[in-house]
Amino acid sequence: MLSTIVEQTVNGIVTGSVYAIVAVGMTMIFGVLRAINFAHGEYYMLGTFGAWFAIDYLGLSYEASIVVGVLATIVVAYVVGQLVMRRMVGAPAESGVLTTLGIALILQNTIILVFGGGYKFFAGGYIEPVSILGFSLAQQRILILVVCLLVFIGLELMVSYTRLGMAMRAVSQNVECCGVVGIDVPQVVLRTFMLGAGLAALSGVLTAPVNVSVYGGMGELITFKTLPIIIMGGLGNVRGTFVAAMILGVAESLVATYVGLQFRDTVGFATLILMLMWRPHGLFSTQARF
Amino acid sequence: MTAHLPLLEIKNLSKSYGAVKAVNDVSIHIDRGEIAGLIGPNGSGKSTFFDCSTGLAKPDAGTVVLDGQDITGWSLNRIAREGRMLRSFQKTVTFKSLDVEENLVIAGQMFTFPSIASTFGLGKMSRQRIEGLRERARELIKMAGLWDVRHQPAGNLSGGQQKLIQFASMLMPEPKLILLDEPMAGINPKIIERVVDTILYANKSLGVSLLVIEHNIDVVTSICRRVIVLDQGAKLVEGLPGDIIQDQRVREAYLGG
Amino acid sequence: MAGNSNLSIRDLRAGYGNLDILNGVELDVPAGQFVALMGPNGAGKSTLLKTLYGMTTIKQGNIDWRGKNIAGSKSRAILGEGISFVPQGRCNFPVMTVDENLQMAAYTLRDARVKADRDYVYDLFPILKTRRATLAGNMSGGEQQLLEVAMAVLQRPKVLLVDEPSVGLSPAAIGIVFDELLRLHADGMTILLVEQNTKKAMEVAERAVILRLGKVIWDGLPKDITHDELGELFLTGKMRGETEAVH
Amino acid sequence: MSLTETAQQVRRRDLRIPLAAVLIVVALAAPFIGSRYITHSLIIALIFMLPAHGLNLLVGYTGLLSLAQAAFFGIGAYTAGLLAVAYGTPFYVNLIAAGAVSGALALPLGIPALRLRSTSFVMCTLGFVIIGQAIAKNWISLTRGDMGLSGIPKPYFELGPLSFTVSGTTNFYYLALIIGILATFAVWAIVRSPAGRNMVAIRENETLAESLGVPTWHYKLIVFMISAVFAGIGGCLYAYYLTVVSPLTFQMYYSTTMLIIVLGGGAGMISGTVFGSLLFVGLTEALRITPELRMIAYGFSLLVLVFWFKNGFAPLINRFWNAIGGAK
Amino acid sequence: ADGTIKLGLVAPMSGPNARYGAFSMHGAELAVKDINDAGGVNGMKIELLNADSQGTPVEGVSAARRLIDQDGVDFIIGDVSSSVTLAIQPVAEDAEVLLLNAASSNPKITYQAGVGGFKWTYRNYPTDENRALIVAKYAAEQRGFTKFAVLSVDSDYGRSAIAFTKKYLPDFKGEILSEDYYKEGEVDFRSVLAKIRDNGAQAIIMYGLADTTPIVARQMVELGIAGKVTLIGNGEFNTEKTIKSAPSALEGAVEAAAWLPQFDSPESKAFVEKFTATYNEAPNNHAYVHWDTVNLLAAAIKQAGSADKVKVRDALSKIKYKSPVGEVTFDDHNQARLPMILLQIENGKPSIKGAYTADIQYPAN
Ligand SMILES: Nc1ncnc2c1ncn2[C@@H]1O[C@H](COP(=O)(O)OP(=O)(O)OP(=O)(O)O)[C@@H](O)[C@H]1O
Ligand SMILES: Nc1ncnc2c1ncn2[C@@H]1O[C@H](COP(=O)(O)OP(=O)(O)OP(=O)(O)O)[C@@H](O)[C@H]1O
Ligand SMILES: [Mg+2]
Ligand SMILES: [Mg+2]
Repeated sequence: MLSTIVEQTVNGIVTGSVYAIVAVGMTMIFGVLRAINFAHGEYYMLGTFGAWFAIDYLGLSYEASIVVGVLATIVVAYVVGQLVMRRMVGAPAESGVLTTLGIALILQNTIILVFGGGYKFFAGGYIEPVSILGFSLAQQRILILVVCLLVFIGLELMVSYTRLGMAMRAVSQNVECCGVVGIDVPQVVLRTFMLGAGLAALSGVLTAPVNVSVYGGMGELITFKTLPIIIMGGLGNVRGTFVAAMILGVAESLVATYVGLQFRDTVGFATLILMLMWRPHGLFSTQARF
Repeated sequence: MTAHLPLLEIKNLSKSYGAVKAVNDVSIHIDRGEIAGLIGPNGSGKSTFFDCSTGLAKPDAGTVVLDGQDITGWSLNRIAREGRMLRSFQKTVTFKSLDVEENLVIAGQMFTFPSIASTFGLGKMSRQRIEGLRERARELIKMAGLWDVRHQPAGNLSGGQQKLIQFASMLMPEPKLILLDEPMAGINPKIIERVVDTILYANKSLGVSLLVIEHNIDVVTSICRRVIVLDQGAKLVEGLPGDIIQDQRVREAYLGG
Repeated sequence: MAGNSNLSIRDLRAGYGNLDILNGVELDVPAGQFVALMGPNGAGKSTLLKTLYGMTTIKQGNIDWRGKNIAGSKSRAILGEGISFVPQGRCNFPVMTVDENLQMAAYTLRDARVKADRDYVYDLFPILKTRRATLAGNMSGGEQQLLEVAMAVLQRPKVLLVDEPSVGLSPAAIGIVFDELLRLHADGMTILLVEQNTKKAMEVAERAVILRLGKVIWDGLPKDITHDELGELFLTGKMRGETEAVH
Repeated sequence: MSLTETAQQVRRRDLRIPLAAVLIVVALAAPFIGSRYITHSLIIALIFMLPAHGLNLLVGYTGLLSLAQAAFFGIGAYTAGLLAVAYGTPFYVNLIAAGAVSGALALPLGIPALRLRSTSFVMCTLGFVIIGQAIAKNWISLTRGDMGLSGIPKPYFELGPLSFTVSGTTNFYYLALIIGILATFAVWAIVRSPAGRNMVAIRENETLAESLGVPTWHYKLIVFMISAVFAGIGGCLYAYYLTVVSPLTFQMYYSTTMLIIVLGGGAGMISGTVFGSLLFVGLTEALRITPELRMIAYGFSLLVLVFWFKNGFAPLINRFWNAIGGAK
Repeated sequence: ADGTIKLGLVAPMSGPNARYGAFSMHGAELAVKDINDAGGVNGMKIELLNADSQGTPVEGVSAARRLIDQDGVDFIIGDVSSSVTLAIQPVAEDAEVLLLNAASSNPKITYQAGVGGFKWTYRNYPTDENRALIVAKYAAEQRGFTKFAVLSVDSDYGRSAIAFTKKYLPDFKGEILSEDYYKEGEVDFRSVLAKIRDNGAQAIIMYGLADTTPIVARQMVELGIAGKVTLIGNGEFNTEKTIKSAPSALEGAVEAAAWLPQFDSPESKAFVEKFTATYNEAPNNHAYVHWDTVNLLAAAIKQAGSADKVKVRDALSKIKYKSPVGEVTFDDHNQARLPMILLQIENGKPSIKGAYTADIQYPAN
C-alpha cells in the first residue's frame, strides 16, 4: 500500500518533469507577451517531428536527433517570432488568443500536409528499464528528470541574475517603461519566444522514446496540460511552474491509480479550480496594489 | 438626533504590510459639513488610511462608523452606494475608452437607480434618469474646463484632464462625504482656483463634507477648517491649519526646512 | 543662436495617429540650460516631451540634437544619444523591488560607476533605502515618484526630459528633488522640466516656455512674467493689454 | 466605444432604413435564393451566433474573456436532447429549459470563477469545458456516456389544441432566424440599458467602477448567467438541428469558434457578432474548396484578422452604416 | 453527368483526428484509382470528392450537405467518428443519398437503420458485440484466463466493447478487477499498469487506438509485466510496427480484427503491397475498410446495372459480396455480417486462430 503510493509519487514526479519543461517555456512567453500561447504544444510536436525526421530520414543517432529537433524548432520559432510575436507586444489578450490559435492551426496542419496525417513510430532513445529504489523505470525517464532539474536551475539563475532575465521580467511588467530605460522590447520578446519554443521542443524530443507515437495533432493535448500548470505556478513564475508541474504530475498519477484513468485529464483543471478557491492569484504570484 | 454625532468616526485603525506599519492605530472624526485636511510625508499612510476606510483594503484592526452605522468590512461599492461616502484615487484612473460625458454618467448611475434590476430597464423612467445625469454631467464638464474634449475618450486626455474627470465624478451623485486623494496634483493653477471654488460650493450649498489629502499646502490652508497630520502611519498632530504649519514637528517631518 | 544651440526644434507637428497635437513647435535649447515648460492642462507639454523621446507620430519638422536630426528615431536610440525621460504618471516596474528597479534604470550602462551612483541615490532619498526590498508597486504614490526621478538620474543623461516630478510629493520631498535638479544643472546637464507647480518651477528654471494648444506662446525669463500674467496666459493665451501673444 | 459613437450621431437623410429593409428581405428569402447547402450554412451561423452573443456580453462589454461557452452550450444541448428524447416535451419547453438550466448552473460555477481575474478566470472557464466533457462521458445513467443521445425528433410545438412540427431545412432556418432575431434584440436592449453602461465600466476599470458604487460582483455574475442562457439556447438549437448530442459537444473547438466569431466580428458591438458568425461560417465553408489547405488557410485568416483588422470588422461596418446615415 | 459516379468521402482530414482520416482517405483513393484504371464500373469512372469533418458533428454535417447539394453526390462514405456518422444519418435520409459507413462502431447506427428507421444508411463494419464475444470466449476457453483488467479507449468504441464484454464474461466465469479508460492522446499508463501488476489480473482487455498500443506495450516492459499479463481485445496488436515496439509485451496477445495485413488471401496481399508502394507506409485497418467499402459499392453498382441510387441501394441489401476476408451480406438493419478473424501473436508474428461470423441480437424497440 505504502509502496504503491511512493511508486506513484515517483511516477508523478517523472510526469511532472515533462510538464515542467514545456510549461516553463510557456510561462516565460506569457510573461513577456501577456498572451496565452495556444500554439505552445505545437513546438513540442515540431521538436518531436524534427527528431523523428532526423532518425528516420537522415539516419542520425538519437543524441543527434535531439539537437536537430530542438534547432529546427528554434528556427521555426525565429520565423514566427519575427513575423508575428514581435508585433503582439502590448496587444490586448484577445488578439493573443486569435493569433496563437491561428499559428497552432498553421503549424499543425502544415506538418499533416507535409508528413501525412497518420501516426509515426519513434525509434530512438533509451527505453531499457532499470531498477532504482525497488521500482523499475525506463532510463529515458531518469534522463528526463535530470534534464528537468538542470533546465530549472539554469533558468532560475538566468531570470534572477542575467540581463536577459531581468529584461524579461521588466517587459512583463511595463512595456512603456522599458522604452524609457532602453530595453529593446521586440528583441527580448523574440529571444524569450525562441527559448520557450526550444524548451518545448526539448521536452518533446526527450519524451518521444517513451511516448513512441508521433503525429501532427499531438501538440494540442500538451497545450491543455500546460495551461493549468502555468496558472497554478503564478504566471511568469519559473519556480512556481516547477512546483505546480510536480503537484499536477503527482495528483494525476494518484488519481489514475485510485480513481480511474478516465479522470486523469480532469485532474489538472479540478486541482487548479480548487487551488484558485484558496489562492485566487496562484500559488506563487506577486502582485502590486491598485 | 444624531446631529451631535460626527459624520464619520474612525477608531484605532491599523494596517500592516509585513514589517511596515502603514497605518498605526489612527483615530479621527469628520463633522457634518466640515472640510478636513489630511497631510503627511510621502509614505506616511494617508492613502492606505483611505483604502482601509472605504473598503478597498481590509484593516487589521479598528472600526469605521459612518453616520451612526458601523461600516467596517463593507465592500467598496456598498460604502459608496449605501453609505454615500465616495473616494477618489491618487493614481489617475478613468474609464479610458469612454468619453468624458459617459465617465460622469456612470459615476451617477448607481445613485439614481434604486436597484440592480432597474438598471436593466430601457423604459421612459430609465431614459429620464439618464437624461438628468447627462445634464448634470455637462455642468460639471464646463466647470472643469473640459467642454472642448467632452466627446474624447478619457484615455486620450492629458494627465491633468483625467485628474479633473476624477474630481468631477465625485460630484455627480450627491454624497454625504467625499474623500479626495490629491485632487490638485498636476492641475494648472488657474483650474486649481476653480476646483477650490467647486469644493467650497459643494460644501456650502450641497452640504457635502470632505476629507482631502493634498500636498499643496496653500490649498489645504485655504479650504480646511481642521488639518490632521500623519507621520509613519501614526497621527502626529491635529489642529487649525494656521497652527499646524507653525508646528515644529510638522515642519521637520513634512514641510522641510 | 541656432549655431551654438544644442537641441533645436523646428516646425514640429506631431501627435497620436492622425490627430495632431503639436502644431508647429519652435524651440532652441542651448546646452546646459534649465528650461521650464508650462501651460494649461492639455496644452501638449507631455506630448512635446514624448515626441522628443520618440514616442509619438511625427508628421513634420526637425529635432536637431548635436547636429543630427533625431525626429523619428526610436526611444532606445534617443536614449543612446544621451537623452533621458521621466514620463508623467507611473513608470516603474511594479513587481520588482526598488533595488531591481534602480538596476533596470542603468540597463544600458555597464560600468563600475553604476553601483556608486546607486549608493548616491540612496543617500539622496533615504526613504528609498529603507524600502529597497519593497516592490515598487506597493510603495506610496510619492515614494514611487521619487524612485522614478532617481531612475532617470542613474542614466547620467546629457539632456533630461522630466514631466511633472513634483506630483504627489510632500513639500519637503519637492525641495530635495528640485535641489537635485539644480545640482545636475550645475554639473552641466540640459533640463527640460514640465511643471504645473509654476511657483516652484519659476524659482529654479533659467527660462520659461509656455505652451498652449500645441504652440509656444511665450518664451522668456521667469522674472519677466508675474504669476497673474501667467494665469492669464494659461486661460486666454493672451496677456492683459496685449492683442497678440509674443513669439 | 459604441455607446459614445451613437450619442454623437445626428440623423439626416437616412439610407439605413432602406438598406435594413433590403437585408431583412434577403434574410427572409435566403432559402429561396441559395441552395439548401447555403441555407444549412446560415442555420449553423445562426446557431453559433447565440452563444457568441452571450460571449460578446462577457468579453466585449464586461471584459471577461471566457472559454466556458462550450460548456453551457453542451449543457443546453443535453438538457434539450434529454427532454426531447426521454419525455417528448415540445420544442419551446425544451428551449426554455435549456436556457434556464444553463443559466442556473452558471451561478454555482460563476461564483468561484468570477473571483479570479484575467488569465486565471480564462483557465477556470476552460476547466468547465473539460470537466463538463468528463461528466458527460462518465455520468452514464444520465447522459448515456459516449453513446450520446441520437434521434432527437424534429422541433415540435404544441399550443393548446394546435400542434405542428418544423421539418425540413427551410423551415428550420426560419425557426433559427426568429430565435436569432429575438436574441439579437435582447442583447441590444441589455447593452443600451444603464446596466450595459455599468458593464462597460467594469471592463474599463473594475476598481474604479466599484468605487463609484457599481456592485461589480453582482453584475459580473448576472452577465455570466445571461451569457450562459444564450449559450444554452444555442445548444438546444444545435441538438435539434444535428439530432445528435455527444460528449464531444463539450469541446474546446466550440469555445474557440465562438470567441473567433466575437473577436473577428468586433468585440463590444452587436453588429460585430452577427457579422462574425456569418464571416466564420462563410470562411470555413468557402475554404472547403481545398480540403488539404483548409485549416492552414483558416489559420492565416486569423492572423490577417488580428493584424489588419485590429478591432474586427464591426468598426468598418459601423463606419459604413454611419456614412449612409447622411452627413452629420 | 453521365459517365462518372460521384462518391463523397467524409473524414477528419485536419486537426488531431487527422491521424484517422489520413488512412481512410488513402484507402478510398487507392480503390477508386484501381477501379478507374480497370475501366470503371459499368464503363463509368468514379470521381472521389473529399470533405473534411474534423471529427466534429457540425463540420461533418456541413461536409455532407456540401457533397449532396453542391457537388450532387449520390453516395457518401463516412465518417470515422460515430457521433459524426449519427449526425449525417438524417441528412442522408432526408436527401435520399446512400450513406455507407466504414469505420464507426456505435451500435446505434444500425439499431436505427434498415427496419430500425433510416433506409439509406448501411454499415460495412463489424459491431463490437461479436468482437467482444469471441475475444472473451477465446481468452477463457483457450487461454484459461479468469481475472481481467480493463484498459480501453474512452470513446464509444472502447466503452461499448467493454459493455458487451461485461455482458458475456459471466458466461465464462471471468471477473473484472479494475476498469480504466484512457483519453485519446494519453501517453502515461504507468500508474494503471502498476495497479494491474498489483491486482493480479491475467489479461488486460484493451479495445484501443492503434497508436496507443505501442506506448502501453513499452510501459508494460518498463514495469516488468510484459510476458506476465496478456493483452486481449483489439488495437492493432498484430501490425509489425506495434510488435516491434515491445515484442515481449505483445507475445501471446489475442486480437479480434475485421482484417489484418497478414491475412492470407491474394486480394488482401495485393492491397497491402500496392498501398505500401503508393503511400510509403503499411495500411492499417481504417485504410482497409475504406478501400473495401469503395469496392463493395462498386460491386453493388455493377449488380444493380446502373448508378441509380435506389437501384444500388436495393442491390446492396441483397448483395453477396466477396471481400478479401470472406463473404459479406447485409441484415435487415443494413448491418454487414462480416467474418471476424481471431489471432494470437506467436513468436512475434500473428497467427490466425479462426474466423467467426455471428448475427446481431437487436434490442426490441
Ligand atoms: N500592499 C503593500 N505592500 C507593502 N507595503 C505597502 C503596501 N501598501 C502600502 N505600503 C506601504 O505603506 C506605506 C504607506 O503608503 P501610503 O500609500 O498610504 O502613503 P501616503 O501617505 O499616501 O504617501 P504619498 O503621499 O506618497 O501618497 C508606504 O511606505 C508603502 O510602502
Ligand atoms: N494617447 C493619446 N491619444 C490621443 N490624444 C491624446 C493622447 N494623449 C494626449 N492626447 C491629447 O493631446 C492633448 C495634449 O495632451 P498632453 O498630455 O500633451 O497635455 P499636457 O500639456 O501634458 O497636459 P497636463 O498638464 O494635463 O499633463 C490633449 O488634448 C489630449 O486630449
Ligand atoms: Mg498617497
Ligand atoms: Mg502632461
